[in-house]
Amino acid sequence: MMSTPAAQVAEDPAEEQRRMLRESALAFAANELKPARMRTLRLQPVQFDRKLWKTMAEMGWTGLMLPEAHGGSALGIADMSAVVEELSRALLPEPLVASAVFAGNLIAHGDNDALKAKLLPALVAGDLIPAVAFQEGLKIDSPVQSRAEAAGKDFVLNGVKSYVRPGAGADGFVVSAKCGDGLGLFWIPAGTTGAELKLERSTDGTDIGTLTLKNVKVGADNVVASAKVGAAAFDRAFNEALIAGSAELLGLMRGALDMTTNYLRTRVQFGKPIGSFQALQHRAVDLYLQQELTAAALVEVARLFEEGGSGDQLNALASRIKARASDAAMQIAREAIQMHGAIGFTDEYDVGFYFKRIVALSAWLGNSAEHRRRYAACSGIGKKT
Amino acid sequence: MMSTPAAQVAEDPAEEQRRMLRESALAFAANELKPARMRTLRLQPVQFDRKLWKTMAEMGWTGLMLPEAHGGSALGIADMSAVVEELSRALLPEPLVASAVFAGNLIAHGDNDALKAKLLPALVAGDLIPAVAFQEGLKIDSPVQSRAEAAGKDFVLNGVKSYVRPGAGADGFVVSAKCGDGLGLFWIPAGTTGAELKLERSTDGTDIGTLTLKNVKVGADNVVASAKVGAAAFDRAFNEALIAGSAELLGLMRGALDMTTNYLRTRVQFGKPIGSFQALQHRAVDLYLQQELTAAALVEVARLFEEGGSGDQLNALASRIKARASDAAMQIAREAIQMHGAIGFTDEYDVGFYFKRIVALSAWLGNSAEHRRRYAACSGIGKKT
Amino acid sequence: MTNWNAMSDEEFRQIARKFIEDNYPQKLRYPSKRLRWAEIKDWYFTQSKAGWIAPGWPVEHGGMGLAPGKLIIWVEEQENYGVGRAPDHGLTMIGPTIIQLGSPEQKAQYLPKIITGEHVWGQCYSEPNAGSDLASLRTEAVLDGDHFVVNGQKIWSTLAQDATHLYVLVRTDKNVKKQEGITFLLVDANTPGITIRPIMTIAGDDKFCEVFFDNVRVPAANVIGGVNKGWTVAKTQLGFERIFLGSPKLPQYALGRLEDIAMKIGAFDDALFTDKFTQLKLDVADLNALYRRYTEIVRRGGQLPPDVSMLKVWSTETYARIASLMVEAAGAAGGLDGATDLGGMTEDIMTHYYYARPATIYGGSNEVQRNILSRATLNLPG
Amino acid sequence: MTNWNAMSDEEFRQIARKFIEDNYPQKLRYPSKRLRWAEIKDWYFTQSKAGWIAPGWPVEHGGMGLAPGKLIIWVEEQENYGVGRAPDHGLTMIGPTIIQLGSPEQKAQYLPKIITGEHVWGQCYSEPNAGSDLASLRTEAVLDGDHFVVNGQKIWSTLAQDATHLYVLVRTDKNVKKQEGITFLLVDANTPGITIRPIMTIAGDDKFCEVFFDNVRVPAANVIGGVNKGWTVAKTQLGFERIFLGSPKLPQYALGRLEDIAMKIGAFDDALFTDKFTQLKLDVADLNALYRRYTEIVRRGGQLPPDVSMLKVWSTETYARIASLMVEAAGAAGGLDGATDLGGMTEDIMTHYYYARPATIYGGSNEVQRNILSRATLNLPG
Repeated sequence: MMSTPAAQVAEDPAEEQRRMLRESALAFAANELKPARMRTLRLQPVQFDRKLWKTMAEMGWTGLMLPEAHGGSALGIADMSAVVEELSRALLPEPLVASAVFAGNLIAHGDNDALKAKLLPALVAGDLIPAVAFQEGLKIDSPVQSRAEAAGKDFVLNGVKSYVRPGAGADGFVVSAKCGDGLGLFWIPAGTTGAELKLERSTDGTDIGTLTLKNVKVGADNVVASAKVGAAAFDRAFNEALIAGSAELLGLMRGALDMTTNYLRTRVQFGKPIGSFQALQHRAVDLYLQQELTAAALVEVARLFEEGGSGDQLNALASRIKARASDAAMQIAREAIQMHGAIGFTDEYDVGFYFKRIVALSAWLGNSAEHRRRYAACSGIGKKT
Repeated sequence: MMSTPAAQVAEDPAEEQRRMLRESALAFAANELKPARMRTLRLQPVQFDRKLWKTMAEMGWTGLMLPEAHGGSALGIADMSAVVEELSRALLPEPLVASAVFAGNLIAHGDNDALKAKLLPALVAGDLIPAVAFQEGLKIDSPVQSRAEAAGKDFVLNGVKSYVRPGAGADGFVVSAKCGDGLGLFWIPAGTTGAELKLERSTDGTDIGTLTLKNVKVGADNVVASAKVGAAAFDRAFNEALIAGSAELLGLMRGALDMTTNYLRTRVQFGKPIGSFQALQHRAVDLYLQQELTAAALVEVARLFEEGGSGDQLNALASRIKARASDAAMQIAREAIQMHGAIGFTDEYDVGFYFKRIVALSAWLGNSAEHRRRYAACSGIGKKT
Repeated sequence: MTNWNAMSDEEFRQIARKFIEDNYPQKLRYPSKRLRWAEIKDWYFTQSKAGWIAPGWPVEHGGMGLAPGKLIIWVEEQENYGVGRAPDHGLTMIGPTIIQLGSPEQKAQYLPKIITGEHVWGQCYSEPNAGSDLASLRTEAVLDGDHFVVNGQKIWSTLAQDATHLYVLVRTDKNVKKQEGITFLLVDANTPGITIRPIMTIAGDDKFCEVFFDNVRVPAANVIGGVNKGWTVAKTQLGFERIFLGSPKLPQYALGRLEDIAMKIGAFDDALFTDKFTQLKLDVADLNALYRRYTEIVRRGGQLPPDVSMLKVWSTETYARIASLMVEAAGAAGGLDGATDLGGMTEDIMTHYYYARPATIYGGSNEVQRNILSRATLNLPG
Repeated sequence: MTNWNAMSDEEFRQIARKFIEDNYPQKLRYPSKRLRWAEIKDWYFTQSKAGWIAPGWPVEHGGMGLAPGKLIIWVEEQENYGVGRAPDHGLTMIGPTIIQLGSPEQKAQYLPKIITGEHVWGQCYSEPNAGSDLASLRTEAVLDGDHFVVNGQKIWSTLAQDATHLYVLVRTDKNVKKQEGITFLLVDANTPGITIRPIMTIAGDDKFCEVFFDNVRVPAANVIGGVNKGWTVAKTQLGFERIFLGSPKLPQYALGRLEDIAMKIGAFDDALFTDKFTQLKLDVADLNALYRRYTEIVRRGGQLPPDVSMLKVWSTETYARIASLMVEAAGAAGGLDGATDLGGMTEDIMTHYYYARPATIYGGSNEVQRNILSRATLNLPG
């Protein structure tokens, strides 16, 4: 009765488009992304490849979600996530989520059309790498203390922003700051007087930044979002980054688990492949289950997010997937090393790159504990009447 | 160099005494305690055997910790725990911890010598089964609302006490109540006017009680502890009950895990004993590890408890072991059923008695979450300077 | 005759919902235990009379002939309303098997009486020594003229005490590979020599039975699928029913109860409880997402991949975690049997904790599911 | 000469503590990484000169001849003060082996130079294809006159780059059961044909090495325990050292760091964090209790039961959980390499998270430990 393989079932046009995006990302990854890159890039001042970034832009990925008016494709978070997942699965240090999704969308959600016309086409073309500088404490809910004081039509910014990704290689920063009663967003090009960037090494081999602002002057033309719309613009782009960031973690899970199950199939000890030992089998199944829960939840969250809802509903959706993805990825990362045994702990074996990138991205934008808390708050847990 | 088996190593006298206590409990259990008893007893109005209780008293166990002046042996919590563990391992519904340790010690820690002289020899002789009625909410830290109002030299008590163990079969209750600024403890014989006992079935097949007090008159001769010493007496006896209750849980763990590993060795599926499947082996090892952590911690906690310390230190010790024992036992109980497969879910198979008694006793006197909280509060976690 | 499949999904959903709301007994909503035939049979007869009893069956056999997509809507609406499960082995298991593999005579004899509720079927597969390793079953059937003579013992037959008929796996050849000597038999439960004995569980109920066969004579015509082909027959039953073993229904319902209790007793004032609850809420939400992945495949008429086994594992283990948190949150009331007072509401705390136990055992234990996933999905070596 | 064993435990403890406090370099207390020979050798020489370097060895070989009880006090005092571990394979592994099984010539040749620190030993056991399954090792030694010629590759030799000498398991017979064709050889690390290559780990250090043997000629006199008896020799090394693999030291230290960090960043304001921390604190406390059970057996001169393996499992997995909570508590700083700012204190968050990985792998992976416990302690079938 039900013998038609799923793949032969008719797709709807949106799914077909997503499948094609996925296939082009896969083909690109097969040609361009090799784990060996990671060993070279981490030794350089900027730990990703601007030439490759330009090629990615040509594939349409840096502008995938950006408005058509500025050269983008205006696609949704589900499409973006599909591309991110496939590229990340092959290890991608280029800041597609940080710059194209988070910073790009944040600029697009702002209310400065002239600035959009200046920055977004450059991002679409692969000539601009923006970063968002928003966090001021260890946790994503640490309050913003940075202030933007009006000085005529311009603003003067003071504050310290931490954990900015990318740090090394960013051409400029979208900075959040208290502005009157609201939250303003400001574009500060790298090297602006008074804006000092200090770099720290993330475990994934990239440098992230702490941006210290001392009386930095920002002209009205560089206000990304006025205090009227800043908070809403930020939340929306942050949520989009959480979803795409979860897709990035999902890709890493797939890469790490593929390597691990392959190792289990081939590594022989006690005269058998170690994957024939039931204790390892059951643990591997549990990892697969976490991976597929993430994948299924990602599909659902992206769909519901695109359907829209209240601010709290959208926050809850985005936090739901980031919590699952971070937990699942961390579990897979730890077990990937354990199941590889000692070889997995060596730098010359590739699984460590997955391990490290997972640790870095699980923490970035808030770890699972932080997002469960945000989810609980935004979905009204314990507040039922 | 180190070839002497541990058993041949010289014992100190305290250890030798404890080993002898353990052996007599083991012998008693082998003769008197059969899981089949549980099926008969649960159908009766009182779900333990007063005749057996009398025999236990003759063994010296009901008075093991009580003062020599009242016929007891004045031994410590480590000795009591050894006896409790071995009896519990063979399934013991008789309220040795609830009546002999908790209620008995509570009376002994009070400041009414005449009452001690009346009640304790009867408990030692096996003719009295007292219970403690202390709890008023779901959690052990729910505040005491019951009040004892002075009326001349007597008191009038009002309040509701829940989760009293034993309920059915208790000859009387040591009741805690607010008394001025302190906590008083009062002896209320079963059937006292105004003291109504409602029974509920615990999952272990025994009935526990809710004691409702409406203007219950208690004469000065039945004041177990005055408000001056009541709180301290209660804490001490409560802590002793926690330690002995943990020993009871440890015995249950041993019984359940023995049955389970025996089943793993003998049950054949797919042409092999199921205990040869590595996934089950590793899980069984984890259960054993939890059991032995409990056993080792129990030895240490009992020793340190006997050495003494501040109130907070003693509370922390007792909560430490109850938290470990409750968690370990619950894990073993669940896995014992799972590893037995469907047979473990049937009433006619004995492992269910272990499962149920573990669930009941893990909750009694506070579950692991409650005791981690008490431990944290009493050991100053997060308060380091 | 209504052409259900021609309706829009939404139209069909409204009709289904209204049918349930109008007819399903209020007091049987969200039952905490499996319902017995005596309790639920009126609902069965109601559906039967209205023509709704066999939504997935072809119209010619008395069904509604619903397309898979519509069928899932029907299931969803039942789950949303908290409709209890009637003894349904006739409808979901043996009926479809007879439709697919039965002779014309078997179809005529059995199918109409499943539709009317005259026949209630029970399953006799497991044996005391054939649990996870079902193929090692030993209940024997020996041909004697035009009858098989059956001897042996079956166990874990759900609600067999309510059954009028049993479908039974028996061994008809001991000299071949164990899967190749098994035959699938239809047996009238009133045949002399059959004894059905309910098994009392630790939860205090008796929904499982032992079934003893002592020289039970079964007409040879009652074989389905051919002698020694029983293993194949049993495997064809594992159609998309496999999804429903992993339905989010039970954990979702239990989570709802836990939320109500937690509100009543103020457990959400405790950040630790709130985090644990939130984790479980996300576990259930993501189970729903995963469930939808597979129902979507069915809806489109696709074939289920073997990793559908994940659903059963995650659903039952999430349910068990919810039951554990419920016991923990209840504090001293966590060890009580039956309904007890919790902050002014009456709740049976232990029911879920008890039923979480067999959930991870029956329908292929979670260990067996993990073995399947390891081999069929992860391609790990045997 | 001091009769240490005649002292009371407390007296000895005071002397040991004072010796450590007076001599151990302050800046090397609680090192977060394994120390290299160049960093720690002064402490080695100090102990050597004072006669404290080999507390467990018999007096006649330059040791203190401490009874087990005193030895444990010495270890405890080092752990309490945060004394780093020097390259100690000579003292703890090969020295005792030579004392037990070596010839008089071997004793005279090697033992004094271990005492002085002139010889630093490294272990060559594992191979790329012989990890958990050590007995399948293939590095080959063929007798050629009065020398063995060794060819092959060893791996995971801790700090072998600092070693002057290596003890090596080699295959000398391929035609017998794998455990019965192994020989234990002592090898001068400067022998031509030996290449030692540090392995960079994901933690960014190089404490493990690969060691390549290319026609390395080793005198046949350097065999310990007899040709083809090497497996037995290696197993005798598993004395009460097994306890120390499960020492609470590492988790206890990491928990202390976590507590300091948590105080600084206000993590204890969060009830959820506090509960997780409390669980870990109890895990470490109960590990200590379990550890004491076995040290007590040693103190009394008893024999360790096989379930001592539990210590290693619980210690390393508790350590891993502490490391995970540290990363979680650090929030956005949880993914940073090297020292970073945490509420005004500088901390290397990832070090523990990295080192928790090999901890559950080396010294017999925790999977192998569970296999041992399953068989030797629970008597579950092979």
